[in-house]
Amino acid sequence: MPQIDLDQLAAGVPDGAMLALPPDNSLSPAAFAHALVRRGVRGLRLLGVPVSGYVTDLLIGAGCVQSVHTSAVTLGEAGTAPRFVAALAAGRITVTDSTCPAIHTGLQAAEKGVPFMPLRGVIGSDLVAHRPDWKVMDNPFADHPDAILLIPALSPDIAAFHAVCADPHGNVYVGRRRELATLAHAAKRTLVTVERIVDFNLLEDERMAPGTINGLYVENVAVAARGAWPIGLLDEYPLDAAHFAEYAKLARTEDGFRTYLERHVLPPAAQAAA
Amino acid sequence: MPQIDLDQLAAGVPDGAMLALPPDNSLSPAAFAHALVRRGVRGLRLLGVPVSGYVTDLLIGAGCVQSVHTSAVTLGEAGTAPRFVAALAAGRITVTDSTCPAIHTGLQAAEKGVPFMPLRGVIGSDLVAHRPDWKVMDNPFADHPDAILLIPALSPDIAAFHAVCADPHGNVYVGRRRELATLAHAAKRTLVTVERIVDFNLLEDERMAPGTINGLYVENVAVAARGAWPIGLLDEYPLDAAHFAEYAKLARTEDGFRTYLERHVLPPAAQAAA
Amino acid sequence: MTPAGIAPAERLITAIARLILDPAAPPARHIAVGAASAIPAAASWLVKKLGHDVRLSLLHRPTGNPFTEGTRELFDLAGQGRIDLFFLGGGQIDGQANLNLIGTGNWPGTGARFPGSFGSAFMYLMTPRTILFREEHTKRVLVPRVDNISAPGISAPGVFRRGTAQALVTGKCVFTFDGAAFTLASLHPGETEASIRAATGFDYATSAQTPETADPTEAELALLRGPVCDEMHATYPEFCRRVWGRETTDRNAA
Amino acid sequence: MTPAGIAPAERLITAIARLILDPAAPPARHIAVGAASAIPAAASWLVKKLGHDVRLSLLHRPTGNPFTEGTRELFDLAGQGRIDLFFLGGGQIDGQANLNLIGTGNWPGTGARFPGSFGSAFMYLMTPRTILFREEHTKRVLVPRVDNISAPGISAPGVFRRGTAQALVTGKCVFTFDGAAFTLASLHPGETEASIRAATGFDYATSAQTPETADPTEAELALLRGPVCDEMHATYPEFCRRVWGRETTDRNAA
Repeated sequence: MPQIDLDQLAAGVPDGAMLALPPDNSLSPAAFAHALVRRGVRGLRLLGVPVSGYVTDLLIGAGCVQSVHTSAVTLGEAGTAPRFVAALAAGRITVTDSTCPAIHTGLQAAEKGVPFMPLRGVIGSDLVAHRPDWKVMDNPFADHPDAILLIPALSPDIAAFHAVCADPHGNVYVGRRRELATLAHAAKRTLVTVERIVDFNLLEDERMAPGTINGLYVENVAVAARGAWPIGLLDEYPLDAAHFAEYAKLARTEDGFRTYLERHVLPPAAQAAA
Repeated sequence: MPQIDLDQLAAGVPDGAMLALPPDNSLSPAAFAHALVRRGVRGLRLLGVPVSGYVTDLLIGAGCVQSVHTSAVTLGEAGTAPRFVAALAAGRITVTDSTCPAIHTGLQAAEKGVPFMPLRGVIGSDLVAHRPDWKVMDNPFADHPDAILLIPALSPDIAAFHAVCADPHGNVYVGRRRELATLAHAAKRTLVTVERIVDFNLLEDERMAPGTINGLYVENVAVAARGAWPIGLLDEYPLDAAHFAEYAKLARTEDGFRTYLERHVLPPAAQAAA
Repeated sequence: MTPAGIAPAERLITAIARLILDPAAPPARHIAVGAASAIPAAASWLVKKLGHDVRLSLLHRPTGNPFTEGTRELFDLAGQGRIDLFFLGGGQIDGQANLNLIGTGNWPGTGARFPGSFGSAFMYLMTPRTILFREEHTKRVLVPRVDNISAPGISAPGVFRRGTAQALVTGKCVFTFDGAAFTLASLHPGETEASIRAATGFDYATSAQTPETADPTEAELALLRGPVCDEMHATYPEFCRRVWGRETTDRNAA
Repeated sequence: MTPAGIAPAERLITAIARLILDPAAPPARHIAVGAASAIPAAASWLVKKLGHDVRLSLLHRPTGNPFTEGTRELFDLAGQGRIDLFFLGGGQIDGQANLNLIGTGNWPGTGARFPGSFGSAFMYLMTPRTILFREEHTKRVLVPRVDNISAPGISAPGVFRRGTAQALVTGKCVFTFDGAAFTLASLHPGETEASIRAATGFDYATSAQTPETADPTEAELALLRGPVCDEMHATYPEFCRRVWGRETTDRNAA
C-alpha cells in the first residue's frame, strides 16, 4: 500500500460523500477532520457510529456538512454540541435520528451482504414514524402477533477513523474497538490515520491479529501522530479535557468558533491573515 | 470463578444437551470430549460451528450422540469421518444438514437477541426443502421480486471449546477465533478448557482484550494442558497428523474404534480390563 | 434536616443504590451504565463495594472497558437478556415514563434540541429493570406528555418487552413506577408533598405518609469517598473533583 | 504424450491458473480458497508468484490466517461482493453445474453419504466466478442429474446471484460453463473426445477441434516446485510430499 499524507487522504473525500465517523471515545479521526476543514469539503452526509461528538460538531461549524444521521450528538462531560444545535436550529443541516443498535444493525446488514436485519425494541418510539426507510413486520417465526423492526443495510461511502498503528500491507490495529471493523466491512471505502507504521505483518502476529482489520478493507493509510487529539486514544494518550472545555466554550458562538478554527485548525497562513 | 477439573466440567453436560463444538481447526475441545466419553454421556445433540470433525466423530462412535446439526463432517486431509457415516447409515443418529453461513447466521441472531436473521444465497439448494425451520420470504425492501432466506436464532444449550488461556475472572483468550465469541454470546452456557491460567486480567490488557471473551459469558473453566490434542492449537502446537491417521484407520470399523478408545480415551482401569 | 457534610449527590447515589437492592425487584446480577452517568455509576459501585455479588459493565471507561466487540456488545448483551438493570434519563419525562431525548416542540426538536436518543429506544424495552435518573426536577422536565417519544415507558400488547422503569430519582424525590403510573415514594430533605406537586408536570399517586429519603449511613459515606471515588475518577474526573474534592494528579487518568 | 517429469497434479494446477487468468472472465483481484483444496490453492499461488496483482485468502492456514472475525469473515466477504473467485467441488456434479456434497440416493445420502454442503450453497451464488474442480472423472461423479442439490448451478429469476461456474477441471479434461451448459474445452494428455464422452454422465457441447490442455512451462514448473511449494507445505504437507517430494522437517510446520 502506498503511503500518503494527511492532506492527500482528506483530498480523497469528495463533496457530498456519506462519511461515517466514530464517537469521541472510539478512535475518532480529529486530525483528519481538521484536514477536511482546511480542504474546504462541502455537503458531507455524516453518519455517527453510533453517536457523534467533537469531530461532527467541528465539521458542522466549519460548513462542511449537509446532514447528520446519528443516535446522538454530544461533547460528553463538556456538554451540548453547540454548532450542531445552532446549525439545526438555523436550518443549515438536517438530522436523521436513530438509536445506537439500529446503526450497528444497519452496518451489520451491510457487513453480511443482506438487504436488512431485524432489531428488537424501538417500536413505540416516535423514531419509527420518522424513519420511512425502516419497516415493521410481524415476526414470521412467532405463533402469536409479534411486531419487529427491520433496518435496511447501511453502507457508507467512506469510513474514517484514527487507529494506533498500521503495517506496510495496510492492515490496521484497532484493538478492542471492533465496531470499526464492522464499519470498515460495511463501508465502500475506508480511510485511516494512524500514530505510526509498524514493520511487521499484523495479521501474522497471533497476539495482534485479533485487534486488526485486514488491509483488504482499507483504501489508504496516512500517518498522523497524536491524530486523535484533542480526543484521547485508547491507552496511548488521554482526552485533553482543558482543550475540550475551550472548544465547548468558544463554539457557543459563531465568532468564538471562528476563533477556535483560527487558533487550532486553519493553517498558519490563515491564522496570520486572521 | 472457582476452577474445576476436566471431569467436573464434563459432568456439567446433561444427557440430551444441545452441545455446540468448533471444527478441528478452531480450538476444538478434544480432551473435554474424551472426558465426556469416559463420563458416558448419552443423547447429545451436536452442533458443528460451522462444520464438525474429529471430536464429533469420536462422540458419535462412543454412542454419546443422538443427532448432528452441521454443514459438514470431515477429518480434513485424513478423509471421511467414518463413525459419522457408519452411524448415519445404521440409523443410530440423524443429521440436520446446513451450510456454514446459515449456522453463523443463526448464532448471530441469538447473539443479537432477534428471532431470525436473513441470509443471501442458499435458495435453489435442496437444503431449503429439508429445513422446515427456515423460511423464504420476499425482501420487503426491494421494488422487484427478491426471494430471501430467513434463518431462526440458534441458541445451543452448551458451547464447549479449548482456548489458550483464561484469567482468574473467567475471561478466556481465543485470539482471532472470534466465531467462538459469537458462539459464547449465543449459547445458554459456555464451558471452556484452557492450556493455562494467567495471573492478570485479560480485559485490562489492551493487547489481549481484543482476542478475549468476557467471563460474563463463561460458566466454568478447567485446565487441560494440550487439551486440543490430537488437534492443533493456534501457534501453540500443531495437529498430530500421525495420530489423526491412526484414528482415521482404526475408526473405519467398530472394533478398530473400540481399540482406539481403549488406547487413547478410556481410563487405565478400562484399558487394563480390555 | 440535612446532616452536615452529606452532599446532595451522595444522597442521590445512596437512594439509587437502595433501589438497586430492592428485594421486591427482579435480581440485578449484571448492571450496565452508559455515557455521562456519574451518579448511577457511583450507585452501582456502592452496591458492589457494599459486598453484593454484582457485575458492573461501565461503557465509558477510557481503558479496561469490559467489552471486546466494540460498542455493539452492550446492545447485544441486552438483546440476549444478560443485562438486568440499566439507567436512563431524558430531557423530558412524562407520567407514563415516556422519555424524550430528541427535543421539545415538533420533531426533531424545533424548540430545544436535546442530544438524541442514544440507545434508549432499545435498552428500555430489552432490560428487565430501568432506573430513571434526572437531577433537574421542574415542570420543564417532568411534563404531562413528552413532546417526542425517544423511548416508550409502556408498550402495546404484542410488542416484545422485558421490563420498564422501576423508579425515577430526581434532585427532589424518588418516584416508583408500577408499569402504568408513578407513585411518590420518598422526599429528599427540605421537600414536601406540596413542593413536589408544584414542581411536577405529570400526575402521580401518593401514599398516606411519604417518608423522607434516607440519609447515607456512615459506612456508605466512607465507601463513596474512598473506594467508589477511586473507581470513578478515571472516567468522571470533573464529578469526583466537584463532589469529593478529588484532584486529578495523574495526567494519564484524566 | 506426457513430457517426462510433469506430474498430473502440476498440469491440473496450471490449467486452473490459466482459467484464473482468462481475460474474458470478470477480474480476479481477490481469490479465496477453502478447506482441503490443495490443487486450487497451488493454482492461486502460481498466479500470484507469476507476478499478478491478486490477493489470496487461504482459509486453512494453521497460523497467519487472514481473517480476524473467525470463520464467518469469509462468508461476510463474499456477501459484500469482495471475493471475486472461489473453488468448489462435489461428490456429484451434473450438466447444469449443480453440486451435490450431501450424498447419493435419497436425502440425506441414503446411498453414499458425502461430508456435507460446507459453504457451497452460499458461496456459489455470492461469488462472480467459481472454478469447479474434481479430480475423479467418472460417470459416478459427473452425472446427468445430481441426486441432491447442495448448491445450484443455475438460479430462477428473482434469486439474487452474482455468478456461477466458469469451468470444471477434472483429471481428464477442462470444461467451460456458459451459464446453461458445459463445453469440452481441452483434453489432458492421453484423453480423446471419445474417452471423455465415455467417462461423462452429463451431456455437453464440443467444438470442431478440442485442443490438448497445455503443458506447464518450465518457468511455471520452477515456480510450483520452489516458491509455491514453500507457501503450501504448512497447510498441505501430505500433498507437498506426494507431488513434490517435499519432506516436512519442521515439526511445527506439520
